[in-house]
Amino acid sequence: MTGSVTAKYREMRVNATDLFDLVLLALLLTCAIGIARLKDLAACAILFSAYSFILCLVWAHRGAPDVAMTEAAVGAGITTVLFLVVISRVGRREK
Amino acid sequence: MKIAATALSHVDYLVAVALFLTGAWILLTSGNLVKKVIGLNIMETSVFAFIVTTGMIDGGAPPLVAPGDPGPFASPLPHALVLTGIVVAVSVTSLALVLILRVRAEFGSVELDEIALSLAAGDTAEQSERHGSADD
Amino acid sequence: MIEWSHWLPILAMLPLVGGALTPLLFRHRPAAACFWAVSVASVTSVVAIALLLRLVDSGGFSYAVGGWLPQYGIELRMDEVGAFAVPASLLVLLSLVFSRHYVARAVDASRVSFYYALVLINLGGLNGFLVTGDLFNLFVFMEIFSVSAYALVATAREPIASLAALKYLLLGAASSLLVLFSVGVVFAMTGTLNLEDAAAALALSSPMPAGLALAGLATGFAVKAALFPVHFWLPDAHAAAPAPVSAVLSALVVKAGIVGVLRTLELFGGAESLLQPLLHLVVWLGALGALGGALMALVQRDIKLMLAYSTVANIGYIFIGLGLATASAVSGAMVHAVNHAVIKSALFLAAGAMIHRTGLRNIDDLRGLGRRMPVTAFGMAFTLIALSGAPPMAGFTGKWQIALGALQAGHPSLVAVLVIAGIVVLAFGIRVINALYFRPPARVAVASATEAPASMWLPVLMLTIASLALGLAGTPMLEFVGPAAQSIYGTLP
Amino acid sequence: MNRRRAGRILTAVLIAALAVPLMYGMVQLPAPGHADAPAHTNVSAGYIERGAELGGSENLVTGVLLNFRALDTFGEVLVIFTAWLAVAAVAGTASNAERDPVPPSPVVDYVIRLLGPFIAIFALFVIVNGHVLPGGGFQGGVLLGAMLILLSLVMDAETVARAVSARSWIWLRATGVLVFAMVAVMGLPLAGYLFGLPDEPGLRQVLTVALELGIGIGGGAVLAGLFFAIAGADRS
Repeated sequence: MTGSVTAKYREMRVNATDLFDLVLLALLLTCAIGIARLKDLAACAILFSAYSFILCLVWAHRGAPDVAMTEAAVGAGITTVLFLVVISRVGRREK
Repeated sequence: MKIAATALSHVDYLVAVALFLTGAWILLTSGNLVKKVIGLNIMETSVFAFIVTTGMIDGGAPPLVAPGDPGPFASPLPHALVLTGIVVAVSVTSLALVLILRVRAEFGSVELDEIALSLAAGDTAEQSERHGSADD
Repeated sequence: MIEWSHWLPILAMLPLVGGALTPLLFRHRPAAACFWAVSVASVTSVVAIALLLRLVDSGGFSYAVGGWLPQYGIELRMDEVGAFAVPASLLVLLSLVFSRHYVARAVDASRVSFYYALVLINLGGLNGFLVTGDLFNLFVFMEIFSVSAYALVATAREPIASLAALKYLLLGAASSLLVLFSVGVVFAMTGTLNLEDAAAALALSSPMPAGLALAGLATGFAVKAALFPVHFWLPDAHAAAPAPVSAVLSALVVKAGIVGVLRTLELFGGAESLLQPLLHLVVWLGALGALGGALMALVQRDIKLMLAYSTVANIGYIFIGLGLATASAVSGAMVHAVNHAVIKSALFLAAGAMIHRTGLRNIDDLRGLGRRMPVTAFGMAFTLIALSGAPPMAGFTGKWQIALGALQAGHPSLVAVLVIAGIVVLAFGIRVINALYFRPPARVAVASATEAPASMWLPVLMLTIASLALGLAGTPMLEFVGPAAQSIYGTLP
Repeated sequence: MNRRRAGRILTAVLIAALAVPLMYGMVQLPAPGHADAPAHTNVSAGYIERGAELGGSENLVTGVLLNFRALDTFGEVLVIFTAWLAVAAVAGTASNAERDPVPPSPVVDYVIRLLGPFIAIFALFVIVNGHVLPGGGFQGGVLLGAMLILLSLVMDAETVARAVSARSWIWLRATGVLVFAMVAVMGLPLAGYLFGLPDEPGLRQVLTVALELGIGIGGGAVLAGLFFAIAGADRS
């Protein structure tokens, strides 16, 4: 079973930077700037989750499925949950 | 033209720098401690993005090497480094969040301005008390 | 018969695993946790001393972790910089002994085992950081001792401790990131993470990205070392932490930043044109730190804040020595790093014993304590004089060498800075000694205080004796670090 | 307010001043993706050529993590365990966690309870196949941790935290460190070096899976512990 899955991963060859990458990178920057500008912390945390998820796509597309997987689980998942728990306790408005 | 070509070939690096600086901006200018930690996380991921990109190779496959596969393969070393880095980052983030909760419990706020105010108030109270008792 | 070099990874693993086991085995038994931690630190110290003897005996040696060739695996190595593991292990050992009674009051009973675990892990991280010969491994060990240090600051009960720890954490994490970023740049430029390999490759590489890596590493480690103007996290964190932790932080954890700078210099030893401007900058920042730190220490009323600012001043001296880049100044800086570690931990422990007995931390409130706590007060007075750099004692050797180096490098104004800073240090030393011995007690807590338990005054006394002994052993120490000081700068004079 | 504005302007100037040399330096690095860059020709080339055979993992990332640079990974496992120690020392322990006052919707509740076992099995799959597939100990551990966190969202943190005794939780969290330390020491007789894995393929396989499991279980338990501590931290 693992053999066929491995073959699938091998097909994920990296190409030189293409439009898809550029769009993802632009989205990353948008998310980061959005986080800088937003005053609502909960929105920032959700946006950070989206940011991590886009990053994970970039890495999957760059030949790093291991890192992409970890970032999806840690960055988009656990870190965001921790942020949200804390924000629910300290208040979601930034002054 | 040459500049544009260089910028395009290094676009990943440039975006990483831009993300790093955005994160630094949030860390430095935000008065809210939680927001600062989010900024720190953006800085961290930007460095990871940079390191992962150093291992990328055009036309390369993920570093899953089976006999008979001609390659080329992405370099596994940066990926391993970033995996370690991600673990370190989540460790630091969770410690920071716990400290924020304790700061909130002790000063009633996670805004630096308000904490500074309550610290100043505490200081003057302490000083006047000391002034009264140590005046021998 | 096991090869000697196998003990090199054990130097780091022993306290790390011992630390991890502490809360597992002794969660509800604080006294046993302390005993365990002291035992682990003792064994680590023995390993460190044995490795040092081996180093003196046969020169530096290295260890290929996992048996892989250095550039494919991780190389550990014992050299003169790695020998700092000996004072590190011994100082942590004394701080742990001191903690026994101190922590019982300063930390919740249910968290005492965590406290000991964190101190041991901190030591393991430091030891690993000192002996590793791999750039990324350097980062990993740096994170181990950093994360444990942030947490240790926050174990104190004072409300300010959590804020100080958070400030320390945010700055520390940002500086770690700069280091990681530079590791990435070095990897992209050279394709290797081994320090020696990378140094050889960097000597031939183009100046601009290498300059980026150098700036990142230097800034990152300078923040960890609390060089002026990135020192502002230090006073709060070191003053708020429990006293034995302050001792470890001031004596060792900021010194790890210095060691990081030494490794950076090693890495860029072949790229002289890049190093020169940085070194000039470092000298003057160090001078500003030395003067500013000493003056700030003079105006503090809280004894631990005073000691913390004095650490900023001493880090300034060390950076002056490193930046001057002459053989005598660099070896002076390295010797001063060790001597300051001994002196400053004696001072923090003595201050901790006084706070433990009286609950007071204001210098004016502590007046008259000299009679009540004779050994502790003697230790503090003696090491304060040693701190100012009075001749036979430990503070003297390093500062003298740095001053000599400044003269050789043609910077007589730096000698003036060193002298003025020394006078300021003497001034606040005299202020404390005056309060302790020549003023009548003003507080009931002082008048009724008694000498601290032996687990507290004994470490203070031993460190006091060490601060004299190290002063007398100045010449052998300089001879020991001499070759390292020469080799670090590669081609520089 | 004015002071804050001045601070922001100053920071903007600082960051702009940083941006120029950073960007200028970065574009002079070898362009990413080029096969002749040092990042690919030096050590990486060696890993790709003989790493699978010498390191024992077709997934080279796992080989690098568990074999070539095992000391880094040991450090990583220790950092995350230290993070839990730190959080516990600062915030109090899991038993202080209190239930969240807002119950989730029944749909979410049902879906998460249904998904739980599948996530656990997938996590196990990711852990034990780390040497051939992307993934491995830590990734699987994160999935385990995420499953525990999800469950504690619908069931309440305390029930999940108490599913295992406090004493066992600590041992579970230390699994990664302890297993790693044991395998590292076994390297001395088996491979001649600390952190070495034996050349004999079967034994190496067993030790690799043991390491992965240790890291996975330890990592998952630590991440869940971090969540429990943070979720209940301000009421301890």
